[in-house]
Amino acid sequence: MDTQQRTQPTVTDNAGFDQGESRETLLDYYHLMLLIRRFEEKAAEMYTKARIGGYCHLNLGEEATVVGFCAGLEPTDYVYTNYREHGYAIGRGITPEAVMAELFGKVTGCSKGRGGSMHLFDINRHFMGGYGIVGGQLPLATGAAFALAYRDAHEIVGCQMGDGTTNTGAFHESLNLAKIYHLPIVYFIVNNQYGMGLRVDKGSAVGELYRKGAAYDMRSERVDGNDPLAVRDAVRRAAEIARSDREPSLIEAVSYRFRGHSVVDPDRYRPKDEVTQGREHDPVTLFADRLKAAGMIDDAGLSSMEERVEQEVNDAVTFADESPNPPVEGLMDYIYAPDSTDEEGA
Amino acid sequence: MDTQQRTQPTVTDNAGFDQGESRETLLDYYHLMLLIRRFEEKAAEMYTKARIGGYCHLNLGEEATVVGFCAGLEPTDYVYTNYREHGYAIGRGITPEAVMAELFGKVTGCSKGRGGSMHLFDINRHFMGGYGIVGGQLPLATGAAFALAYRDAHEIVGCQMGDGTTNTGAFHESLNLAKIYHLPIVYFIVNNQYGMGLRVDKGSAVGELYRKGAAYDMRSERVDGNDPLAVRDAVRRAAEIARSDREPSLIEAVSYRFRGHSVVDPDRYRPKDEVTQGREHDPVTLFADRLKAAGMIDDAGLSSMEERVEQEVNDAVTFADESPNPPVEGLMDYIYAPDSTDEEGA
Amino acid sequence: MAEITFRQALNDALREELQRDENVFLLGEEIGTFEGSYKITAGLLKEFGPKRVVDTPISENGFVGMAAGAAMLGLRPIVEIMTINFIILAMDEIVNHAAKIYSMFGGQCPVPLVIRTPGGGGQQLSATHSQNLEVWFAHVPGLKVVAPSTPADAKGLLRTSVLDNNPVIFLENLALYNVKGEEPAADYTVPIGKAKVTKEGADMTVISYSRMAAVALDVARRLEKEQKVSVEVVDLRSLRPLDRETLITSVQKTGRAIIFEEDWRSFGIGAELAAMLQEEAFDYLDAPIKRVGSLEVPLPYSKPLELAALTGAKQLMEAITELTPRRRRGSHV
Amino acid sequence: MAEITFRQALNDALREELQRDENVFLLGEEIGTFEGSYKITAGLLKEFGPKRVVDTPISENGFVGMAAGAAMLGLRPIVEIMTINFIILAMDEIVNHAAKIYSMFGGQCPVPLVIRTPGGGGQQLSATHSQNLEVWFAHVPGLKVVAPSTPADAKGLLRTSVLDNNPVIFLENLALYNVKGEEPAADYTVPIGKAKVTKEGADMTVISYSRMAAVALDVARRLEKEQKVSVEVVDLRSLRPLDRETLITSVQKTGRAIIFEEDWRSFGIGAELAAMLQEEAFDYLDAPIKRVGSLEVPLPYSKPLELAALTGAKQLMEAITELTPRRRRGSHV
Ligand SMILES: Cc1ncc(C[n+]2csc(CCOP(=O)(O)OP(=O)(O)O)c2C)c(N)n1
Ligand SMILES: Cc1ncc(C[n+]2csc(CCOP(=O)(O)OP(=O)(O)O)c2C)c(N)n1
Ligand SMILES: [Mg+2]
Ligand SMILES: [Mg+2]
Repeated sequence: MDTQQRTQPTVTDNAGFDQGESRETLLDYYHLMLLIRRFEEKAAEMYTKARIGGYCHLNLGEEATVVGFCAGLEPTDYVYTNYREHGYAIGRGITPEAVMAELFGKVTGCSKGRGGSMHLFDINRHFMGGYGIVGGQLPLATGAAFALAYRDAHEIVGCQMGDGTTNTGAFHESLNLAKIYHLPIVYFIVNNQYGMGLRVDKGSAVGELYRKGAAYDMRSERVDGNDPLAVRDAVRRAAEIARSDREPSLIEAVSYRFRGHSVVDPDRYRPKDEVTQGREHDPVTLFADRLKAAGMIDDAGLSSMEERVEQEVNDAVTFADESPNPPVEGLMDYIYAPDSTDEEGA
Repeated sequence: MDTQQRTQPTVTDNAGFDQGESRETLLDYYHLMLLIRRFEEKAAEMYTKARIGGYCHLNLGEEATVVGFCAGLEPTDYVYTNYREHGYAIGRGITPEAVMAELFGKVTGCSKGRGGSMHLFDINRHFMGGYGIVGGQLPLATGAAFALAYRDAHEIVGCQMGDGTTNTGAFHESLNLAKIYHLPIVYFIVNNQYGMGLRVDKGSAVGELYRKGAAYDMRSERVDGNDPLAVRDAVRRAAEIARSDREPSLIEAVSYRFRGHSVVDPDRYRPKDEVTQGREHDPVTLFADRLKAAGMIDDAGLSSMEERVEQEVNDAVTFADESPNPPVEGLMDYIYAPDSTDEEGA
Repeated sequence: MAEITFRQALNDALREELQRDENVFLLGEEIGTFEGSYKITAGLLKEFGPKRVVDTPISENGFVGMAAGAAMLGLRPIVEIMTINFIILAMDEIVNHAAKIYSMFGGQCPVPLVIRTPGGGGQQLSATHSQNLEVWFAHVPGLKVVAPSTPADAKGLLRTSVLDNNPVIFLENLALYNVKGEEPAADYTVPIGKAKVTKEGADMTVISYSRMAAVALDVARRLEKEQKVSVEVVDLRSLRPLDRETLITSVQKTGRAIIFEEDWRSFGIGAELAAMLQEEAFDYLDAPIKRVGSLEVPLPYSKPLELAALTGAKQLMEAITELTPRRRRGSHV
Repeated sequence: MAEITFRQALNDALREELQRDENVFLLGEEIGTFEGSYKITAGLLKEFGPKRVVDTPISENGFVGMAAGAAMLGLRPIVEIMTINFIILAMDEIVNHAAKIYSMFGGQCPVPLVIRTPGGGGQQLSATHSQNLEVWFAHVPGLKVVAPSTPADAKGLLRTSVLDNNPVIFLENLALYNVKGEEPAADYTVPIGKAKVTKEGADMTVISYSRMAAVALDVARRLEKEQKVSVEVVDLRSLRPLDRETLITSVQKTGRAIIFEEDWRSFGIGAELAAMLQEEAFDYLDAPIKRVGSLEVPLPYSKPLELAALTGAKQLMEAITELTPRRRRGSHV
């Protein structure tokens, strides 16, 4: 039996919204998409100003996948992602301040300045981490789902990954484990068409990644990653199945990476016209147009939204700037969790 | 597109052979199947007599898959297997003497006594090793196929594995690599229905393992592992495609493990009737019956074949017995290959 | 005083932990229906059911990471890796993830995870199935590593490991499973990070862990009886954190030390101990610290070769004789 | 004398090896179209084409094993693992397979494989992207391990590594790629297993490798100028096999030694060196052998914390001052 559905990417310049959609929610989605867009642009700027170090990967072009994914889950669900996760952190309720502060390596950052751009975390918001090792988050997310099933909990797990990640052994082992143990988890592939410089079909024997679900009898579908509502609905369907039937799903959201792999990547290896085309399908402007066409917002509303977002991003930078570095005396903190039955350290 | 074919296991008590089949070849197959059967029974006996140590895994019940696999490849093709490989070693032309001597840990063994039961090897016969780490042989076999493609060679690679092996990350990574690089390799799963005590469907989300090929757009099929001709033909088809089209294939041969996982396993975890049933479909007797029914051999012929095989196995034991142990002075040989640009060792 | 095997001690400790805390569960290959490759988990599936005793497919990196993820949400998994040779496939989830999650995320999320796995040679399992590799784990901050040598310590350390809020690598040894020893008191626990002087002695200190600590104790007792030399034996029990104090105190007293380990000699556990002791007790040393370990060869299958490659009582005796102070030696010639 | 960067030296050596032997090919993530995460393979795909410069998916264990399998059939793969932190996923094919195939099968099949990978911290890449882990490889018989510190040695050792018939782990360091040094003669090669005294000295020996060997040389030269103390510097260059002779000779001469390494201090490379030297040069030592390494913490992202955790010139200076014989110290107060 084939448990896979192929959802043809829906044309996204259609203005109509379903009855169910409330204006307020749609504007919230738009606000979040715009916030992520501006936050990432600012992060790039701060990186070039050497206020951010290490590797820094942006969600530019992926705003609809991020917002759709976050909207499809309940607030208490658990989220694991890769290192391209600034948007997810914000989307799950970590303040732009705490995220920017983490990028600046400040003690007020959501990982106390120890993780940096690739390793955002917030236990209270069940944001269980960005992970820098490709594929590393999959077994962990699968284990979180195992714990939730073990406790018969209401919550489920959403596990984001990139297209290149589907070629790792961890992907294969995790999806198989999730299926045999009937775990409540939604595996969410952001197919932005590239893993660093490698085009998805150069690294993966199947270009349509949702088809990999067949090897696990796992329900899987493909959606248009430029449409936040299509993504949200796919994630909701999968989340519902995880919650009530205790079955995992695999979702592939087709998107496009607007810039290089990380801030320092000059992005020389992609065909110019492909990039131009990709950028033309800008999920943020596409959604703005839909909102306008549906009469839910006008140019005035859009520009005040712009101002609000600019303010939020600037506040984040100010907060990060003014926050202190972690105290060097605390360097050896957190190596081992307390209440151990031994004295610290090695 | 679905590149998979589902071959329904053919009823094997059918006496008819295709025109093409020569009596001589069929009797050779039978001889090899019987030789493996008796060799393995003797190995078990020698293990209980403590002439063999370590782990010892037998091909009992899998004789048809072994012989069919070996017959489907050309003599110069390269073979990689797991640790359940005595039959494959013999089937590829390593003498029973050299195999038994290896099990005895003698210097005349095909791995000079260093590998033991799990690690048989013969470079001259392109038998590239039994491997004790589950899944470990897959990347290596894939690399051998890479080298053959690199050199545009006529030879291909046959890579045997067990059903449980398909749950490893190495399986996923290897099949994906073989497909994207178009490598001449035949992945051959012996589905003997168990990985140690774990039934195949308990460890794998899909019970029909050939279906895992879909995740790599890889041609895959399932055959009756109790019919040496069905297995041979499937391997031949795949080998032909590997040789001329440079494409990998995945074959699942459905078989049954007659005894415990290894000689020391009391095999308590399998339902009695399942085991009885499994043993009733004895590939060796089934094939003998077909040969008789086709008038290719009579009872006299069968019993002289028995005598010949018994002689071969006893000769192997005698040879192994009389062979010397590896010289202890040579302990530190072979740690590093010579013609290095440095002095040996660390 | 009742005796139990190392295997029984582990089995008892696992049962008691499963009874004590419902967040504790067992995960690994063949630990359920098959009752464990080495029968450590015998009877536990029947007693606690498939929710608490979970058979896994052959996916070491996958299910070790799964255990770490479950631990992030507060469960307390005890993973069995059939032998340490297969843990090599799970190093990413252990070292890049379990060991770093608490620290890298600023102390928000402990990972209370125990990974049990046996190492060791001598069973003719050849090169890929006879390794030790303790040093790989002992080197990594964020991990704790224990390696008991007696049934009592195995039980006592397994308990503290399960209570610990950090990833603990619990190292066993194939050749110890059938070894018998005193059954500990019902409430016996062993703190992680505390070595034990298993025998007092005056002439030299032999430092060891896991199976070799048991061998060392036998050898020392024998020599004591024969009044040849008075050897103090220290059983490390924990490799990370290391109990430096106990080691230094002993060597300051005896002035001589031998480190005895089953693993390949160079870049092993003994290297750190010798380096640390010459740093901390330099002025007390009457002779170089010796290391007795196995020959640096991928372990061959053939019995005579395997025997020749592995270290043991004989090699330790030789080292002790070489190191014995002249005056004492004199007293025997 | 012409100067080149460490990066250029590697790039040149790779090009020359690709030209010299058609069995040589490059394999790794992003080494082709992307020209290498750190641009070591820049231009090589264009020059040699996709048959010789092969981009791989993210499958470290898979493609490292694939390279080993290709080597079994006589090809000579040079694998790039983007950083050593990801090699953790490939340990099974390296340690259980590549390192054992020649020995376990009785010497029938060499595995001429080179695995290049950079380690090191200081780039604010945080805990999972800043490791060293050299000791994991140095501990394993069947592997050879090299870690050059200069462009010339990088080129000379890469050549010999490709010619070697065994798996060679070729360790680089992110912070070395832009470092400049003398361009070696066209035929310059460096034997595996030979250390180099990069500076003669009388008062003490500083032993190091990779990036820290370069730092050590700077520090030693500076101190020489200031006539503070005369430090001999030994650059190991190879970690397995170890050039014991050169180390012992130097320490027998100076009577004092410091081992300087970037990795976590305990159970590291320095542990073996200190243990071995106190065994072999005990009577020549005027003071305990010191080890200077990084603090044992998963490296934090925040710059001030990262700086505080990593060792460097400052820490080496302090250790040298502590170890300087009194007479010399006296002469400056
Ligand atoms: C195990 C591992 N191998 C390699 C890398 C280096 N690396 C970082 S990101 C990346 C590409 C990942 O691509 P994809 O999964 O599509 O995620 P994306 O960056 O597109 O979001 C690679 C190879 C890594 N971090 N971890
Ligand atoms: C990586 C690894 N994990 C676990 C083991 C222990 N082990 C040996 S054989 C085996 C079962 C393999 O089952 P399958 O692949 O079906 O092969 P079969 O034994 O049935 O031929 C296991 C788990 C191992 N050798 N290697
Ligand atoms: Mg991508
Ligand atoms: Mg099987």
